[in-house]
Amino acid sequence: MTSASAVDPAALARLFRSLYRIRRVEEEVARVYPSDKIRSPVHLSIGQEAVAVGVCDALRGDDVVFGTYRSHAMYLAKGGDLRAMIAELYGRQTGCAKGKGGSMHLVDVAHGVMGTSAVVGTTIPNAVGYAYALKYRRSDRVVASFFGDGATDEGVWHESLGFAALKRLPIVFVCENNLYAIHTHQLRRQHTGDIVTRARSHGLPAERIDGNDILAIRARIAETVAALRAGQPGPFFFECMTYRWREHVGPGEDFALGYRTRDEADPWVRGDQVTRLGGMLPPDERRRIEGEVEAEIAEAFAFAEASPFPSPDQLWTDVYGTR
Amino acid sequence: MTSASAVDPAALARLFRSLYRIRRVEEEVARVYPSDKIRSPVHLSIGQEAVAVGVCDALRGDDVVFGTYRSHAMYLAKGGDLRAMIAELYGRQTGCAKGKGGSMHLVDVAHGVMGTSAVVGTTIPNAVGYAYALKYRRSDRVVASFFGDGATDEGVWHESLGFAALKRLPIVFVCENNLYAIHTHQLRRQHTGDIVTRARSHGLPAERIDGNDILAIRARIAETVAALRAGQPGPFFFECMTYRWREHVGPGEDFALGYRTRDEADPWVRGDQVTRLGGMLPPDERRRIEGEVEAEIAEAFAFAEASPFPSPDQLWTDVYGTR
Amino acid sequence: MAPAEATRTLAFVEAVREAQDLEMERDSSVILFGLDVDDPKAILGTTRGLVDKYGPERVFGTPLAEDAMTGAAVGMAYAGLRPIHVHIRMDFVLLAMNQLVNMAAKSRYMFGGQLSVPMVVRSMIGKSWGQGAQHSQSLYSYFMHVPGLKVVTPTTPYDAKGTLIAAIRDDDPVLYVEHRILHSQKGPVPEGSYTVPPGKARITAPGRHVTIVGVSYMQVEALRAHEYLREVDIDAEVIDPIWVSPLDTDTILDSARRTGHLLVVDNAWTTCGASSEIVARVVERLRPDERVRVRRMGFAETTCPPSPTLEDQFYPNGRTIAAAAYELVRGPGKPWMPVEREDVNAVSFRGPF
Amino acid sequence: MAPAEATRTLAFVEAVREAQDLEMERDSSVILFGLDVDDPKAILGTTRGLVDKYGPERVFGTPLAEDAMTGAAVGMAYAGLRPIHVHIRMDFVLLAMNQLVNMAAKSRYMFGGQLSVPMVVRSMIGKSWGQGAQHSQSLYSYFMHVPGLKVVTPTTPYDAKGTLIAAIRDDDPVLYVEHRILHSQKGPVPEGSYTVPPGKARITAPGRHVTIVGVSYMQVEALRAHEYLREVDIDAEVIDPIWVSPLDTDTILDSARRTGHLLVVDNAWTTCGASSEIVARVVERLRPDERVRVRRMGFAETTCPPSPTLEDQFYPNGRTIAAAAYELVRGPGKPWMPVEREDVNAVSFRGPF
Ligand SMILES: Cc1ncc(C[n+]2csc(CCOP(=O)(O)OP(=O)(O)O)c2C)c(N)n1
Ligand SMILES: Cc1ncc(C[n+]2csc(CCOP(=O)(O)OP(=O)(O)O)c2C)c(N)n1
Ligand SMILES: [Mg+2]
Ligand SMILES: [Mg+2]
Repeated sequence: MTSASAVDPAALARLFRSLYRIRRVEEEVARVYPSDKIRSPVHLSIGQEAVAVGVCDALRGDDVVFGTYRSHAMYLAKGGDLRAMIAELYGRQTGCAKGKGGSMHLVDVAHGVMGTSAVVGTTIPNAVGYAYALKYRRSDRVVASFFGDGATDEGVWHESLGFAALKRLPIVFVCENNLYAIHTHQLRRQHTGDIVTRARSHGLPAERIDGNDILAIRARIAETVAALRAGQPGPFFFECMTYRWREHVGPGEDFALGYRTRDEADPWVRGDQVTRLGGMLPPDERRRIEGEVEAEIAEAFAFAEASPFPSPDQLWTDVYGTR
Repeated sequence: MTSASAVDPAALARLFRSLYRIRRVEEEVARVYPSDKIRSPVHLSIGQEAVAVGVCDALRGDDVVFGTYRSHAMYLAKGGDLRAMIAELYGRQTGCAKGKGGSMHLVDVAHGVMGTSAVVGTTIPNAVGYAYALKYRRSDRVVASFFGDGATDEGVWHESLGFAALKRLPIVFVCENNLYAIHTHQLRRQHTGDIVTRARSHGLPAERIDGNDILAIRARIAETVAALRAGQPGPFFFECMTYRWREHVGPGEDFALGYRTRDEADPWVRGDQVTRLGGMLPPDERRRIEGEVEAEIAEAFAFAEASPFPSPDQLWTDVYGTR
Repeated sequence: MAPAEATRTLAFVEAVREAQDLEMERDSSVILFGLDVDDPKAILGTTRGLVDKYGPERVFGTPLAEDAMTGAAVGMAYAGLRPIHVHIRMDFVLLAMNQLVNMAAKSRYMFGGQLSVPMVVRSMIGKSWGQGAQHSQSLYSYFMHVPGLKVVTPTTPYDAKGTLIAAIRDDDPVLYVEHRILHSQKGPVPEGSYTVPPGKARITAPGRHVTIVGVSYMQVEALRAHEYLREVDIDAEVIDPIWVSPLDTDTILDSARRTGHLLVVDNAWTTCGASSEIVARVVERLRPDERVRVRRMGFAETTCPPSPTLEDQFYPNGRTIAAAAYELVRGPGKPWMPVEREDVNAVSFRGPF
Repeated sequence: MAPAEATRTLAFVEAVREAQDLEMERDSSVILFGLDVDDPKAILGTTRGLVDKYGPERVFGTPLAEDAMTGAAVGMAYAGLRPIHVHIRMDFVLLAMNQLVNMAAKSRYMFGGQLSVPMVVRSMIGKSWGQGAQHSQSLYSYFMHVPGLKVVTPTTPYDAKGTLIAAIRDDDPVLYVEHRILHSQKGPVPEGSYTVPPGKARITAPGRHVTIVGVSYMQVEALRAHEYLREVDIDAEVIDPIWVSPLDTDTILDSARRTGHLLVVDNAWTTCGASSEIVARVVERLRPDERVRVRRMGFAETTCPPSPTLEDQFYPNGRTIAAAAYELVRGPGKPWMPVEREDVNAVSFRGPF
């Protein structure tokens, strides 16, 4: 694990706040869920937050990210508006997509969250296209494309990497490898689990970051992004090993299903990055951050509950731009 | 180049006959083409015959092959009926697809030619599925899947290799790398031209065979097929370097277009395998074979010309099996 | 094959499972695969127990590779197997269009009858609980459009089993379309094998004043509309096409001729959908002296919104269908909308996904 | 924008090229890519010279990767570019359905208006010279089916240019569908920019007895039918919808009301195609006292055969359309089929491919 001394205290506090906030938001989603107030399938990132937070902390506000249906963490880590996210889960007019997206289609363009999709692999080429536009416009902004190990099964993953490499695009591919696609282990879908070698075969640098280590992730992404901004050609690929603690979709645990064991989960839970970074902070700073976050979350849920549902005429807006 | 002494005379004669026959059939297609008797786009293999002949000579009659719109060579090499092929190009009732396929959809199930497609990459997963069925049925038959370098750009190529590797299927992938997809060089489509490494990244053995060398191709495929029949798990991948002498589609040359030069073609033309193997045969044996082939070809074209066009009611047959 | 008598009640999910089980028992060429068919949730239970019974070579989960796995199914079918390929959402079939339209549909024809493609593609239409834009589409009109394919949209457990057995035995590629809300519906299902063969619709409620064709889940809502319409003395005939390709135009046309009014309610967008096809076929075949007033209903011409207030308007339901039928029969200008009734209730859905 | 007067005659291919050239000159956000757009054949000449003029960053060939390149176009559009993505056959678009239907069509809606997708997908329908099963499909009904997309099928050089400029400037994804046989057609095309905006059909030949709607290449055949029908004193009104989504139902409905007969001829299969949609919309909107006799024509409900004798029957043509219109107007029982005339000739095609 990257040593704490390498990280300045302000950054540590920022990372902890972000990790803790995402964890607590999702725990709150899970707590509220049985009330049926959130009528939307939820894919929680609990246990996986370190990847999104580590990557996004290394990005600038005007950099952009693309993700999946499991993007609560990415959305929040990149600066997506919390109230608008909760309102979206509640299906309210004030949601980030006005109640027309739901949990699987979070978006916040002002903060660089460029959309997420329920169809696996689908935003990877979108991210590549965005990076093409940045390069064409001689921008120094960069793109991060998030996806799971499952997405690397798909042909479009290869096509996207191939084109990004061919055009040397300013994009960082981030594979959140949590070992499973729903209930199916990676090695039951891929003869070799070596995603990095497959990425590399398209002609781009690729590396694996073990241990769900937020500091290591942040450090490597920061170096990479700096290189890209300095004009070094992309793309870059990172496989970040991580682990989903909860069920694939829904608020609960799923060890009872039998497709994986608590033993497998244990080391990941012991290596929890929220706990780790919390432990690295002075206790009262930690308490202060936690208090602020709790208040913010409570306010966001209250905001969502108090928000109106979309009015019926909203069904018909946003279908077309030019009429 | 594999030395001739390694090959027995009967095999040499067989290989020469097959090479010469394909070359002459296609030259005849090109000669007839301006008469508009063949009203079908033709993608000639002239210059590339060694791959199909080398591979198919190593297969058994009941093994099967899958190919592309550029499959005259594969079809004939595998034993596809010549008269039925020419009749198909002529759009006649006696064609291998009764005039409903055309040059891009050659088929001869009795001889293991399982179909060819005009959409790049499309038969690769079909071949994989066939191999799955063979394995499921505990058959010792094998599948060869032919495709161009262009097909390796497509996502489905990766998905197909991945699944074949995962299930250890009895299939040999044969990439006929002629450096171009239509007029676009491989290196303008792929950041690295190293197809073999990409294949290998899916967990299957992969190798490149240089020089369009029919004896080398035949020897390696024969070893591989023997291993598969002996129960060694597949799949295997071969990239066979070759070169298309004529235009992408149509009967003529295309050096005037400027996307490639005669200089690039020259070494391939000098290394022509028809000439090479012809030179390895006793002159009168060669003359005898050539004479027989010429007669067969003349007869096949006459057969096609004399065959009737499909009757109007044929439009409606073969749409559905069960009504 | 004549169905045995139904002595039991089964859920739709169970009927699907049983159809596969019976066919796999009967014919070793039937194999079953798709993402997650062998996982603990067993595709909502529709594949429960099959991997244990038939082993992992005949029943297997796949990589996320819809295009190649569809192509593999085509190749298996060439080789004489009868693959069943499962997608937990019909929306994912968009990744498999090339193989379905360019290869599965065309192989028999373009290879002059030398090859055939006896495969079944099972896929599920989602609805409700905020599944939204990409988990709610019913793309069956795409497959109706293309000669060489067959399409079935069963709505009862009885038909779920009988059409699936027919589909598996069929020598052509069949798209078998399940609706998630129907999965929990229960109904009488005979034991043993029987088929509900392609090309025959069923009159599910006879009537005199208006013909309502309800496709897929909209069959349930059409039957609800039938109940509501009794309140205003309109006697609706309800038809379930069961197979939308080949489509039983005769039964629908005959009914429309009798009632003079045809309302087609599809579980899909209307534009270039099954509803436009049914309407067009009927009016095209009317004799010069015949008249039928027609109307289509389907998804709102918008993307599917997850928010409940919007989603309610996105779909037709028993009440809005009844209102439309009323207007068709009684003419515009005197609108009527039934009051929601407990006894004609909507099914609600809150997962699993 | 009002079109300048047409002082020149251009081929369809040239009109397409010019539209792109003008828009690229005007707006640096317009970029053009697709397999072979930068090769010596320049997509039948429609991209000739553009790579030299605008450079390889704005005009580039791609890998064979239809799915990812379509996704890339969506991402470019998110970033404010206006990509034009070219496919030399519409059949290949089947590999891009997921991105077009699940992302391009839905982004604006499912992201609550935060993103838009101003992209154009050009694709070409093949015909003749034995191209057969997989190089002849017209899949535009797939895109008509889905809200959020627009679809245009221009048939003249004038419209080719004006609709392409409109499509490029449109803030929504537009499928721009070219027919290979139309590529060589010549016609008056104004210099400079003008648009032929979405949603407006054109009456291409006024008439009183029957309305013939001809979509895509079938517009040419419909105009031929119009000529043949004069022989039997039937005065056909011919309509070109130009944009099939949004579809100008009003113009067609108005004409059909006047003539009392509607024949829709599509360059596609009829089932769930544009022809069923047009028929359904018209009959749905008729008042109770109105009558229109309708008929659809399109591809035979088979796979497209390459053999010339079969292909002739696969497609409607001027004579068969005239015969169908005759029957619609004069009633069944007295069939008429015009004798082929030199002056109403078919275009023939022998490549390039
Ligand atoms: C193209 C496609 N196929 C199948 C599915 C069904 N599905 C939903 S999530 C999922 C697993 C994806 O796994 P991974 O990419 O590893 O992401 P994770 O859920 O582990 O974060 C699958 C198969 C889908 N949404 N899209
Ligand atoms: C999916 C798809 N995209 C594009 C095309 C157009 N196209 C026809 S042949 C061809 C080149 C394929 O090159 P390669 O696979 O190397 O085969 P070769 O022609 O060199 O034998 C292309 C791009 C197609 N037929 N299918
Ligand atoms: Mg995963
Ligand atoms: Mg090639």
